[in-house]
Amino acid sequence: MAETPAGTSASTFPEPLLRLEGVHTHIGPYHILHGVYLEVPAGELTMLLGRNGAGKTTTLRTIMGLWQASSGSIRFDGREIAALPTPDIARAGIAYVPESMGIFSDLTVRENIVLAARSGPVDPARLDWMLGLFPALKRFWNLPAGHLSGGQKQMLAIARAIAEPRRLLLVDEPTKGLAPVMVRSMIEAFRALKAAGETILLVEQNFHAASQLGDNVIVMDDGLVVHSGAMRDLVADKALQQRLLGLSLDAHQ
Amino acid sequence: MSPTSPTAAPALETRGLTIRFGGHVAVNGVSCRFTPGTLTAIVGPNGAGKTTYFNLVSGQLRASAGQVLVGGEDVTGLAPSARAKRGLGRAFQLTNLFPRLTALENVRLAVQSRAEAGWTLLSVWSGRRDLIAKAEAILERVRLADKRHVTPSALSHGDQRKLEVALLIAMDPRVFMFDEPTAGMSVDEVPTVLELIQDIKERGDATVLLVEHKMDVVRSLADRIVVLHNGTLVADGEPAAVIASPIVQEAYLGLEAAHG
Amino acid sequence: MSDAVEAPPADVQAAELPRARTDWLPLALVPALALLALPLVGDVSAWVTLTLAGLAMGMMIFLMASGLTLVFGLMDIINFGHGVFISLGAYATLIVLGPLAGWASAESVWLNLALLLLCIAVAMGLTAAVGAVFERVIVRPVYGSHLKQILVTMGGLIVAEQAIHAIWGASPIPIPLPETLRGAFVFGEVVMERYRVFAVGVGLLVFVAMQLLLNRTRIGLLIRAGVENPEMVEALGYRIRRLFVSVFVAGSALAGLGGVMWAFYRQTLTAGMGMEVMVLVFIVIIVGGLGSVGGCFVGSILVALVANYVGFLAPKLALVSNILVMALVLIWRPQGLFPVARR
Amino acid sequence: MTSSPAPTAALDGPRRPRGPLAWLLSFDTPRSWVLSVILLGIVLCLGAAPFLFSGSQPLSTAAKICVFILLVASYDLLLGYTGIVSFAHTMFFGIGGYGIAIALERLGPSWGSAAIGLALGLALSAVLAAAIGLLSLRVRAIFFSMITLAVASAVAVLASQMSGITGGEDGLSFQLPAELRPAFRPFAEPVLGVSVNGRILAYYLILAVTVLGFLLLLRVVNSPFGRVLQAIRENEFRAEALGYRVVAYRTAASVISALAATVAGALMALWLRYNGPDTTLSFSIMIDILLMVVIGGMGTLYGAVLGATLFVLAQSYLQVLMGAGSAALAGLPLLPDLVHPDRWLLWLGILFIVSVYAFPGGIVGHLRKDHHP
Amino acid sequence: QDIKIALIAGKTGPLEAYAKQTEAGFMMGLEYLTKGSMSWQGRKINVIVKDDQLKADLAKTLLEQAYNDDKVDIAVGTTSSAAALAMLPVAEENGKVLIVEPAVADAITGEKWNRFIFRTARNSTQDAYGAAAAVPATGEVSIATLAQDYAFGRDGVAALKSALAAIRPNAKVVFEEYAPQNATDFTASAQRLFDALKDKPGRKIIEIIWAGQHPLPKIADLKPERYGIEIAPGGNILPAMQIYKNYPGMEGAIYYYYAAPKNPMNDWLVAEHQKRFGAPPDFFTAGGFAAASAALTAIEKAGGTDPEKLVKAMEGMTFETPKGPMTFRKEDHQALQVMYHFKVKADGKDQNDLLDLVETIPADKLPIPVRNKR
Ligand SMILES: Nc1ncnc2c1ncn2[C@@H]1O[C@H](COP(=O)(O)OP(=O)(O)OP(=O)(O)O)[C@@H](O)[C@H]1O
Ligand SMILES: Nc1ncnc2c1ncn2[C@@H]1O[C@H](COP(=O)(O)OP(=O)(O)OP(=O)(O)O)[C@@H](O)[C@H]1O
Ligand SMILES: [Mg+2]
Ligand SMILES: [Mg+2]
Repeated sequence: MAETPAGTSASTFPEPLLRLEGVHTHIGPYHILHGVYLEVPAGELTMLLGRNGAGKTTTLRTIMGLWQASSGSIRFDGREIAALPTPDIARAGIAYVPESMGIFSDLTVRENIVLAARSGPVDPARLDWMLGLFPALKRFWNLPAGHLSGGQKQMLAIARAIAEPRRLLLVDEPTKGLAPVMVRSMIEAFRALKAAGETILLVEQNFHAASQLGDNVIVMDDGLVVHSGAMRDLVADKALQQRLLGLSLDAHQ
Repeated sequence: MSPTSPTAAPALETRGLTIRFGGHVAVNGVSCRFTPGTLTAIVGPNGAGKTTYFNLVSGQLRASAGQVLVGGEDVTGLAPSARAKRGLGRAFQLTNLFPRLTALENVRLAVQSRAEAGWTLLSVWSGRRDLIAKAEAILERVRLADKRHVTPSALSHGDQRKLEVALLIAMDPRVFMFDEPTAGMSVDEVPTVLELIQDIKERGDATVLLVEHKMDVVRSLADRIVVLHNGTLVADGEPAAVIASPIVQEAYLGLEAAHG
Repeated sequence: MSDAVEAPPADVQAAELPRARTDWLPLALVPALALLALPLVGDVSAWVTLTLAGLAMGMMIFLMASGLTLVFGLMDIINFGHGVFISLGAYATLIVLGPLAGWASAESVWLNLALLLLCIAVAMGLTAAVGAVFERVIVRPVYGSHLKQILVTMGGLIVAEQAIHAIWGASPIPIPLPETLRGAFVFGEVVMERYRVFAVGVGLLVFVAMQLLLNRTRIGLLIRAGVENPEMVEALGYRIRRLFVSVFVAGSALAGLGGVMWAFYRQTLTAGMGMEVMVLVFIVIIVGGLGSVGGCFVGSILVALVANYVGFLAPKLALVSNILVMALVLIWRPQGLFPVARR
Repeated sequence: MTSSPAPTAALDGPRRPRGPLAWLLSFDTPRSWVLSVILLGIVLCLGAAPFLFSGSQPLSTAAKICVFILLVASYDLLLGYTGIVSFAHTMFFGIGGYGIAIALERLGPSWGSAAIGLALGLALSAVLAAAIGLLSLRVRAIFFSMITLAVASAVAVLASQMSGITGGEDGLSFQLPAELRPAFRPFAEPVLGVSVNGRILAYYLILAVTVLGFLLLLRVVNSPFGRVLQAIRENEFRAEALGYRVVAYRTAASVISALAATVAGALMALWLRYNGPDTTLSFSIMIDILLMVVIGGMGTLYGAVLGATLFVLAQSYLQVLMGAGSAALAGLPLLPDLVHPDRWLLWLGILFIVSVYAFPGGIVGHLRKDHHP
Repeated sequence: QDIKIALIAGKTGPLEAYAKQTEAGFMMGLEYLTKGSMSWQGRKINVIVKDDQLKADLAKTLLEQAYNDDKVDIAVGTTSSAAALAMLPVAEENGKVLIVEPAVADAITGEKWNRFIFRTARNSTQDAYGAAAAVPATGEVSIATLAQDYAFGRDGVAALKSALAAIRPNAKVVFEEYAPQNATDFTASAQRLFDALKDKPGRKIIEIIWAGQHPLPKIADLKPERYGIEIAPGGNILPAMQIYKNYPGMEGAIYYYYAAPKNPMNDWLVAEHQKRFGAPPDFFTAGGFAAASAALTAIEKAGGTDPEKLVKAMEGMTFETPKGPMTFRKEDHQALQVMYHFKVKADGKDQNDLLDLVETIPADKLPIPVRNKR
């Protein structure tokens, strides 16, 4: 394998915001992650790619403590968090948008956002900015979130993650089910967030979107990281794309 | 109005279909006919009412006004199961499976419904080898054969989407309604599903409705595009023409500069 | 804690979507029912007596049911053992009445009230403590499975009831209602038991407090969210388990309060007294809509009023009056008067 | 309502058992040798009970086990397979019991009146179950349970009110057809050292009906129909979308289950020669049934056999055991009090809690996990 | 060879307290009558206690077991009337004596009776005659009844009416109110009772016939005295009667009150019970004691435990009890016995000092009809 695991090659650089070393995860009898090494540098946007069932979601859930890593280390901001309970991990400054969106369908859009702002009232300026990103939420402010359309739920899930500034955003397939126009504004939104200095780890199937956004890229397969490096290198290397992801950029869009 | 053979008898037709939630009109007077052998893509921004339209057609929601006709028969008042029996098949946008039955059992249940075998009380289900064989064949087609004994809750998201498609195929309906079948599916898997849909279309007699946000998919499959916006049907016609129309360019694709 | 986002931003209010409206119709049901009963009862003073008594009885039922609706509706836990907390609260009065029996027979309103409040405090403390243990040992492992909850809490109920037998004996125990709360106020032909007036006061107080707590803080939101998706609530940084324990403890304490009120109403303690009211309590919660404190309140009053009117007009039907109310309400609104959540 | 029946995954397994026994069991074999051995043991003991044990108590216990196996199995069809939580199951049990009791008391102790009573009971149960199902299986599961709770309590009140027919709180004692009375001796000589009498015949009647009923239920749950029920249990919304009329299937399941419960009630009355509200209608029996289903393992009828056997044995002998224990512990502080026979309810309560914890998937689930064939 | 007696009672469940009293009374009875030896003519008396949990089916099974497996000579029981009724046929099938104590249903010595059944407990009709006897014998009396709406309540009212007709023709039942069995709110019932009585001339009495949690305070708190209405609550076990203390002067009839009978047996029972349990004996203690006395007297008289001889001996037999002598009537084997007319005390010394005896109503003033078919 040409690519060395991210953890070893990057060790000379300043400590990244998040670093996974040799993380194994079991779900019941299944061994899903087989020793994942990856790191997410502060202030950058890192894409996590891979086929269905590669273990991307499992990786994010393991970071969040929703599934317990059976071995390995997860360091966030210099602190070991692998053994912490989920609420403490969240309080350390990580926000998470799950694949299933995890919105509270009995609660209204407003209430969903109220809950996301843990430390008190949402800053009005931030609220305006959020609702500017996702105008649909404004329209359905008092509707139970369960009644939103698929795409609107996705927007709400992301709005919730950014209701307050966090150190790290973990986002699982945010553009799934969004109309092209929304994908565009989602890309804008992540650009804006990055510009605001947030660190983001993004799982994405839409390689086109991913290629526009990412600073770094990590590719997983079968519970292992099989590639990590700069996004522009991957964009430039069609053969690598074909090998890792089974596609070439042109086939899409 | 339909670009393809306006004379052919529609397999599915809606007349002035409308639903209101409180003051909000989610689907507003949508009249549309779908003829056999045609694949119609339904596009529109998020919240345009596409899923709601499907729900009205397949009976998960009751229309405030308007009618749904299947093969000329008015089914507006019928329950979802009765509509399914009349040939309306539906796959869901948010994956909706039997979480603790195996993949094979999921599909077999759909096959069994098609075979009208549900009310057999005194014979053993595993005696119906034909149904099981059919279910296995379908799993093969969606490339899930090796996961046939896995329950959906242990499948990755993409595999769940494939299973959802498998269920619809197993129902073998006259009208197929796909709601974003490829959402969340990895790029190398997408072609599998597209091929499946292509197959169905090529059979000739099936009517396919497809909600999809990936424009390349729409372009490659659709014979016709219907655009919903704020619950209203705003465009309907040849793919190229519809995609080029300003409303789609602006409201859907977000390409403000584009004109024509 | 006040809401982070009180109203939608100004430009949102202009949007055409209707805001969630308060549903007044079920509330109107109570006066409507009372008015309907007036010509049927005929005699005005009898009607006033019945209506007042029904309102007060409704408050007592509400006190007993509120804890259950809280736990059942918000946390989605069916606590069949709720009845034993009512009994426990009732028996807890003995702890106070033992040394302070004199306060009950004293003619002073203040001493009497102090005694009652003391009983309430002790009972709530005791049931809260037992509730915490109950949650930890019995309920926690079966979150999410109603069936197991039914069985396990049923087991807890039997054990706790046996414990009451072991501690306080199997015989019924009479307890004295404080002197000044005995008897009734008489206005012409209308009588109103004094104790019921007291019950109305306590009931209203608890109702208002619960409403404020649930609607003016984010606790209610968190619990509802946590029931639907506890993982996500934790991922948002809330320690949901701790909250669940407190809700369960609060529910138990409310049952204890209900138990004290019920004990002084019945003036006799039996270990099964809590269980005996459980069917009624369940009916009330269903009528109100699972988890709706307001619904539970209206439902309690409705059930009690109907029981009184029917008991007066057609005693033969009194046996099934509760079930009748439930059936009618469910036909009208299959989710209860105030549907809360669709799970 | 959420419930956690045994996952059905293994049923799709590649190997399919063969042979006439497997056919009788609808190819749904125990699939664990420990379980098979236990089941065989239970069946043998029940089959030979009159010859294995002397005295009236063991035979009564065996008869009760049979009745409860049928009753619990029928409830499992509802709970474990269809995911319906009903509290009205004892109502059907009671209808069966009252059917027999009223007919035999009114029309005299003949086989004809028993048949009439059973037929009327079955008809009433079917109508009631269908009515309740059609009217209320549309509402949320939890509401359905509460509605059945209310209906069941209303029926109990009704039974108590119509004391002229039902004997009210006192219930009805009645005589059986001559062939089932203790005085009836079909054989002059003792068989295997036991003098066979009408009681023993009655026992075998009950056993036969139970076995038949159980096999029928096993067939139903393993039929295509049974699989639809499980699909509905997992996701009713999806089942409806696949073309299955959920309400119709659920109602059919409740009717079948109600009929089986009615038969069980009739058997109970036949054995006791008595029926009253506490015997068949009470809520505590409902809870016992629930516990038996859960101990045995929901969603597997073999669980019903295990659950019923264990629970009835415990219920019959717990007090005796505790009496012995208490005597043995005499002199120690506190302990003899705790195991005093009058505290048996305490231990029953603990049994409730412990069994739910110890066997999250029921005993059958536990055995199948550990010991594959 | 031991003499074996089975005592079946609902020892666990809601009536645990009753069963405990019965058992204690029965054992003390045996102790007193055998002068502590617990044997008769050298034969040890072996009591097998069984708990029927108030379940009729279980009671029936247990009695079968007692006769068949344990081979008892006499059985005594049980707490619940339903359970007792279910037991009756078993006694007949096995041809052995069953002494019913303390179940009260009339049918036990009425239509469901068989010749092996004897009852030391009073029956509902005796209660009703007692209550009737406590009604003033002269002047116009209007009575309204409040009873539970099931067979027990309705039978009770019917019995009271026939009792009044038999011994108090001056009193009329003008209104019958039935409340649900588990009713807790009595406002509507009280309102109806008051409406029915308030305009009647003469004495106005509400007779309460109630099993379980007593509605007395609820009715009394609504101030029936506004209309000159009195309440007759009927007797009950001591803990249940403690609420009577708040309403002194009420009159009624009771089956047993520890301070009422004056005889050595009762004196011993009261003293000894107080010593052992810290409280005076109650209803069912006296009942259990009486059952023990009936059993021993019968064995004595029959000279052994042969069932047929026992039945013969017991018919018409008179035996001593804490209430004085009782007699098994020949026709239906019901023990005829005295009742007590009481008045609630104004100022009792302690919590069990509740009643003043107005008069002992002798058994022959209570002409209980015979209802069985022989
Ligand atoms: N709850 C579970 N139990 C058992 N296996 C699971 C479970 N969840 C996921 N898996 C398995 O773990 C593997 C990785 O799943 P994961 O969801 O992490 O993949 P993914 O990369 O996110 O895929 P997708 O793009 O389809 O969402 C898959 O093979 C899946 O079948
Ligand atoms: N029960 C309801 N109550 C109120 N509004 C509703 C309800 N159901 C749907 N809506 C609204 O109706 C609109 C149409 O929703 P629908 O799910 O049909 O959109 P869609 O076109 O499928 O969007 P997407 O592409 O995001 O899935 C949305 O704005 C949604 O919020
Ligand atoms: Mg994933
Ligand atoms: Mg949609």
